Amino acid sequence: QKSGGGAQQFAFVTNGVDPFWTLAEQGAKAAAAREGMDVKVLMPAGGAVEQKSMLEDLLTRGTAGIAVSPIDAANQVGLLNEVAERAILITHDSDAPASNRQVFIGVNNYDAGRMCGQLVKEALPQGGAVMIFIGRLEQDNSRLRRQGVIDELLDRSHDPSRFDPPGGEIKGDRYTILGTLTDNFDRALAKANVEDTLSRFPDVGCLVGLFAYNPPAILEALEQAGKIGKVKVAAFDEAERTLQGIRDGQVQGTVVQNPYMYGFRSVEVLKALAAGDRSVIPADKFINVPARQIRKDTVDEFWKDLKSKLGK
Amino acid sequence: MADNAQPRLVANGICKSFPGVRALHEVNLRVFPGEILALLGENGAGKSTLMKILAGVQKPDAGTIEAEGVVIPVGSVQEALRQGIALIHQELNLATNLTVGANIFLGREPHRYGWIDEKAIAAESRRVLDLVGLEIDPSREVGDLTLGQMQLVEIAKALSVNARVLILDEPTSSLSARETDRLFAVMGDLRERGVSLIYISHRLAEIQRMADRVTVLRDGLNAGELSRTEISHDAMVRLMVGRDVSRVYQRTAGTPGATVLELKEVRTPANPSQSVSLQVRAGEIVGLAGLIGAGRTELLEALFGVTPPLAGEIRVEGKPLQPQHPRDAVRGGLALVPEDRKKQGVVLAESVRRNLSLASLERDRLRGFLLNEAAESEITSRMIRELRIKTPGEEQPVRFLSGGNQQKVVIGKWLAMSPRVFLLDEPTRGIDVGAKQEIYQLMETLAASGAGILFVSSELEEILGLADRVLVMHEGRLTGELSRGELSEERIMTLATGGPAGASRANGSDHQA
Amino acid sequence: MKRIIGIAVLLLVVYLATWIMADAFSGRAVFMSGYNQENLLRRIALYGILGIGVSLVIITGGIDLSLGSVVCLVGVGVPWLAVGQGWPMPVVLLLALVLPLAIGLGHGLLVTRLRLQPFIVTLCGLLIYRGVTRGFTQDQTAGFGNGFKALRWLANGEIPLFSGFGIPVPLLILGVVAALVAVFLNRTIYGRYLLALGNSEEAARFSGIQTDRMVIVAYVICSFLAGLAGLLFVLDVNLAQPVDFGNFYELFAIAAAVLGGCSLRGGTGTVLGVLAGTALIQVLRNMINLVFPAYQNMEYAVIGLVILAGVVADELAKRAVARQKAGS
Amino acid sequence: MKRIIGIAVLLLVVYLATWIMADAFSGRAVFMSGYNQENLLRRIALYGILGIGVSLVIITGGIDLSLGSVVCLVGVGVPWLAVGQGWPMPVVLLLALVLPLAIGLGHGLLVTRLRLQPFIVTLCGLLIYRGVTRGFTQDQTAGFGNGFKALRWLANGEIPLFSGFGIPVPLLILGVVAALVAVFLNRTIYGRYLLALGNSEEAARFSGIQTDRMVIVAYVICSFLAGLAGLLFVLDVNLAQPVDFGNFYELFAIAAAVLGGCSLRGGTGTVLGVLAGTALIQVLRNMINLVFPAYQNMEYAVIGLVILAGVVADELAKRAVARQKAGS
Ligand SMILES: Nc1ncnc2c1ncn2[C@@H]1O[C@H](COP(=O)(O)OP(=O)(O)OP(=O)(O)O)[C@@H](O)[C@H]1O
Ligand SMILES: Nc1ncnc2c1ncn2[C@@H]1O[C@H](COP(=O)(O)OP(=O)(O)OP(=O)(O)O)[C@@H](O)[C@H]1O
Ligand SMILES: [Mg+2]
Ligand SMILES: [Mg+2]
Repeated sequence: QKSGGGAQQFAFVTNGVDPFWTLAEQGAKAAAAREGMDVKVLMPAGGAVEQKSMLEDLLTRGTAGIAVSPIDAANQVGLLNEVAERAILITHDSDAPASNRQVFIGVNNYDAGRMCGQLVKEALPQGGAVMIFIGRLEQDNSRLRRQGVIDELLDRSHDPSRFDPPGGEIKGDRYTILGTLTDNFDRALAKANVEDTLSRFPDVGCLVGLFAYNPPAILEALEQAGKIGKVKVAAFDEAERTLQGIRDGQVQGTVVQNPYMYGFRSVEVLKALAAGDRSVIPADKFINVPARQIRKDTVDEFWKDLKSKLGK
Repeated sequence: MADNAQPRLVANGICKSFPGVRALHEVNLRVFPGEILALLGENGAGKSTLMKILAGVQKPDAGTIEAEGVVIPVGSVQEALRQGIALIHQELNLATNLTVGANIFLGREPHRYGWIDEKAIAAESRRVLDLVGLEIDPSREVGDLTLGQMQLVEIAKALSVNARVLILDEPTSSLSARETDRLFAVMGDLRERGVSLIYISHRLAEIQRMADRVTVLRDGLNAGELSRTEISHDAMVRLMVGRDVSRVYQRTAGTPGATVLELKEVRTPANPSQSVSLQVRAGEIVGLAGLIGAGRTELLEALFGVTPPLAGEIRVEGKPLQPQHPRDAVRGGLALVPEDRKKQGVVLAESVRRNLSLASLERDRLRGFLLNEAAESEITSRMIRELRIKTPGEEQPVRFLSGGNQQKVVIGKWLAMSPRVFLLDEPTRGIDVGAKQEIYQLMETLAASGAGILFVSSELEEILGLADRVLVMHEGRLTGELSRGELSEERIMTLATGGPAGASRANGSDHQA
Repeated sequence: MKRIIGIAVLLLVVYLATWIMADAFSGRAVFMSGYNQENLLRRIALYGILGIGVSLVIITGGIDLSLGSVVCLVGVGVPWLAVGQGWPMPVVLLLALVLPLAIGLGHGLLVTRLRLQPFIVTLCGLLIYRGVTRGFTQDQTAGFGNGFKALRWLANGEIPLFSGFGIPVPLLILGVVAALVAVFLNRTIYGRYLLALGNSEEAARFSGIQTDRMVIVAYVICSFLAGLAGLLFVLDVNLAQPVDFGNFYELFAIAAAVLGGCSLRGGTGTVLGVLAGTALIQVLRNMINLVFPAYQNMEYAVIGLVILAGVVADELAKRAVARQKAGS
Repeated sequence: MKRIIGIAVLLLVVYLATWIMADAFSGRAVFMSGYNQENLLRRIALYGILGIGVSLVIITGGIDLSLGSVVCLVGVGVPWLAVGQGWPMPVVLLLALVLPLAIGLGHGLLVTRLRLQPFIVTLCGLLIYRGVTRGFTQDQTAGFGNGFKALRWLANGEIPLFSGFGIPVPLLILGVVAALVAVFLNRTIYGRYLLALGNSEEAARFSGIQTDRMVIVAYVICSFLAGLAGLLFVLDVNLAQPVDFGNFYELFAIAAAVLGGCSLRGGTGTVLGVLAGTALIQVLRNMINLVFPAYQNMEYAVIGLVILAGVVADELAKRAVARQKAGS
């Protein structure tokens, strides 16, 4: 692959390495192919330190436009502005409102979280005990997503700024959030967390998996425990095992963002901005790629579409 | 030495125990200005431990030390140095990554606010190096020196302290005759200048030559004292061992049989330009004499496949042998009792049992690779019995055996393999008279049982006493061969130092390969 | 043997403590439920295989930091090839068992022939195998979906014993591995050689033992077992991500071995000890999840403290014994 | 000195290769741009401080696996206290410098007084400090937002030299640290003690050197520098995540030290070598990002291979020299 030679370079930078981002990569690549652009997709494995040096080196290479998912918006304003000075900067997936990014492309995680909460309610109309599984709580998006679930289950008002610390139980009048277990992307640990929950709370009503790999881990554990179907599952994202679970009625449903669209739209917008066309930027500087709830009835069609996007 | 004089250093009722061992019990020791006190005792008698305590390296469990009549704090090297007590350890203790000068002044560097004064070090090192007659550049790394040179650096280091009490723990065990003479000259000189010396050695001849007084330890207890006039071989031995041991060992020569070991133009990696040819016959004890660094160890190690020979032909009982690894040599019927007993001879941490069976496990194995514990036990008990190895039990870690008994374990390990040829490198280095005699007898029994024996020794005494035939090495080649009849110290020394020009031609060196 | 008693007692204490706390807190059989015990045993089995492997290398006086990355290579590689690339599973499995052998051989040769330091060789291994895995998978997660149920039985199957409890299959695999290694160490001449050279390579070599070969064997077995563990891990979890699958597992394996009485100076180590060490760490993790889920993010700290406490106690005990002997 | 030449040459080659490839591919000053050189130097400075620290411990024959976690503890702790808890910055900074001293002292005491193995002690450190950090921050990211600009100048400021290029402030800090340590090692008695005991602890002790104290000093300096680096890292990046901040940094630091000629057997090591080793690793990463961004996920593999190549070449060179000597 020859980079440069005059042709403008663009980059799509993620906040880590995850199948979720593989979908976004497909979207970005598809758009790049259609527009005939040179787009590099970079996934930092070493956290904020590596994301910083990646962005620096992209600027060094004279990249014209960068779409980035900040690991921690509040503290990366300086870095993002440095990027904005030297290149077109837009954010995706997780926004940095305080920075000079031109536009944000993504989902409203708090709302998405509330959608997931609704799935739980459908699964447990009578109410019950709920355990939440998630990779990390650092990122705004994961924090908001979890908060959305909790607030929905407790029928609280719409307030993204709320935060319940992860320890300890949260009791509502119908639903009880037993706790939130993190696994820092360690799949074995993610499964162990579920197993231990089943040991500790045999009467847990619904397990909520908020990162792409959590629902599969939940299903694995349930299957081995012979509790598949008995304990309800509310999912997030579109892991194959999750979709299969919905199809087999083991999962109530899942809330899918549209990472493919993050990638696709990001590249489109970058192209437009590079061409000096600012009409693509809405007034609120927020291009919403809404999340959707996928249930048994819609899963097949969604899955087919997904496969075609992944070229499978 | 007038006993009414004020002793320079006095140790009272020193006690020291190690896990499972009582090294010293209520030991007393006095040394006066301007005398050489010889400290005698069998392996494990406690000599080194006592000296380490005097030098502050180890802390006694009980007892006091007085310098010039004043009690000094124990267990501190600095304090000992302040009192002018310097110790040359039994084992080499040098930082091989530092220069000669840096080692000589280690811990006593001349400095200003921690800033080292290299000039002073260079100058002063030169002085002490000259004292011991070592013409090397003080800025050379110690790692590049030979063992003999390292030993001399140790001595120079101790001299640089300008000690009032200088302790030498078996300093000559790795020195050649010439270097030893040099050392004795220095010692005599220091004595003249009123320095007190404590001298430890298992070579009684040296002690007779140098000592003004002898103190003997046995099993960690004072066993007695001899004044200058009372010092005699037999007297010393009686105090050490508690029985008589004949003065010099005299071999009762047997009649050698067929050739068991034959070397033709063997070249070792250490001396690639030289080649060695020799034969050893069954029942024969052949001595290999030479100065330190003559390349004797390298020759044995080459034969044994430790550092495989570069060229040449080796035959054991006529069968050709190409040792690429000790395993080949062992299978070929060779056994090596190495120079460095503690590192190469025994697995210190493991039991007498495991050490004795180590070499024969493979031969006695069951169904391919299973341990044959019956055979192991049989060998262990037999060797302990036949070699009279002194140990509390089969499971005792070899670390806690005395030097002599460790050496017996090494020999026992090979005896179990009943090899055709024994190669022994300094088999009695650092071993006490009693044990020495037993080792000698062992070597004779081995020979009598039809094995061929080739042994390296830097102790002329034992070469003269034990060898049927002596080969002399110099700078990697054989400079001559002496039959029992022709044996004499002078002849050996001339050959060892290069020898008459003719001698070197004799043994096919200088073949340009 | 002595060396094991300490860790065994510690394990027992932690085990009972967890039992009491977990089941008392909830008034039900939580920790002692057949289900939880199965999970616990399965985890012990998977990590135990790693611990036993590395203990052999540690006995030679070496170390293997590449375990975690070998777990990653195999754990990701198998589903990636079998599902992603559609290779026939038998071929893939063969590769999964052979490749680690080659890796171990490489480590062994570099350590013995080139006399490189094990720490460095295997540190490079740690970097290389993970990097390569991330490279050929393009960082994509690999998993079995709902396929290969039969094969996955090896990792998540169980032999029903009585109602509600069965012996996890991996535990049987661990049993076989442990038995073989224990026999190897204590009943074969090669085990003797390994221990001897661990104490003094030179002395062993001077006794005619081919120490280099033995060391190579140790590295080969170690990497092989890492590969086996990696296979079982992915069969159990069903999906693996190149960037973090097996991260830090080498540290837990080494910690378990040391807790179990292996000295990093070489020459000592027992299979039973390693198993006890592994069990201790897994029971601790279980305890945190069952009893103190709120402190789950301090898991590492707790494990670290317990390991430290273990080695300190062990050291103090040894000294007490020594002082006793000296006294007598 | 000899030992450095090899790595220096390797560094030069990689540096030039990157220059040519990067700037040729793009036809512009990419690698050689002032901006990139500044970034490169800043990264070398930050990682270099870690490398120098650990090299002191390695010289004693020990190892410090806890560096990364100390970086995490300080890097997360400072913003968490100063911003999250609103402590006065001077107090926080004092703590940030004192706490690592205490940690190093702890390591040193455990290694010398209790004779525990450095690998284990610092492995426990690795687990404990990260676990504790995650615990007290509840895994929340900590950062300075847009405050403390003046302080952050220490990490991202620069002394303008000529248009478009300035010397990064951290490089000056590294310079001071390197100079101090170099003098300490080569010109003072304490440096000599360190080298001596690293080669033969007994020889040093028998010469009246208080080896335990020197070892403790080494661990204290090492942890202190790790803390300093952690502070600079977070001042540079402006945020730190408890879970992964500083992960694996200890491995890169150790690798740099070994590349730079430190032997893990102790007794050898030079500051210049460590700097060269650090630079090599950072230039490599820079090369991958600039020239082969598509292979960015194989970064680890590349670094691992280069390190391995480095030590192998070094070993073979040594042998060649030895053979020469023997020949003559
Ligand atoms: N560090 C130690 N740990 C345990 N035992 C020891 C230690 N040092 C010495 N011993 C034991 O103490 C006793 C006395 O040892 P020491 O070295 O003083 O004897 P020695 O007279 O010097 O013997 P040699 O003539 O062989 O040098 C021996 O039994 C020895 O095994
Ligand atoms: N382990 C070692 N480390 C460093 N130098 C050594 C070692 N072994 C031998 N040498 C050196 O190699 C050269 C050959 O030594 P070697 O031991 O073969 O001589 P030798 O005639 O056997 O003397 P010795 O009487 O000590 O056995 C000598 O200069 C010796 O000091
Ligand atoms: Mg002694
Ligand atoms: Mg020799």
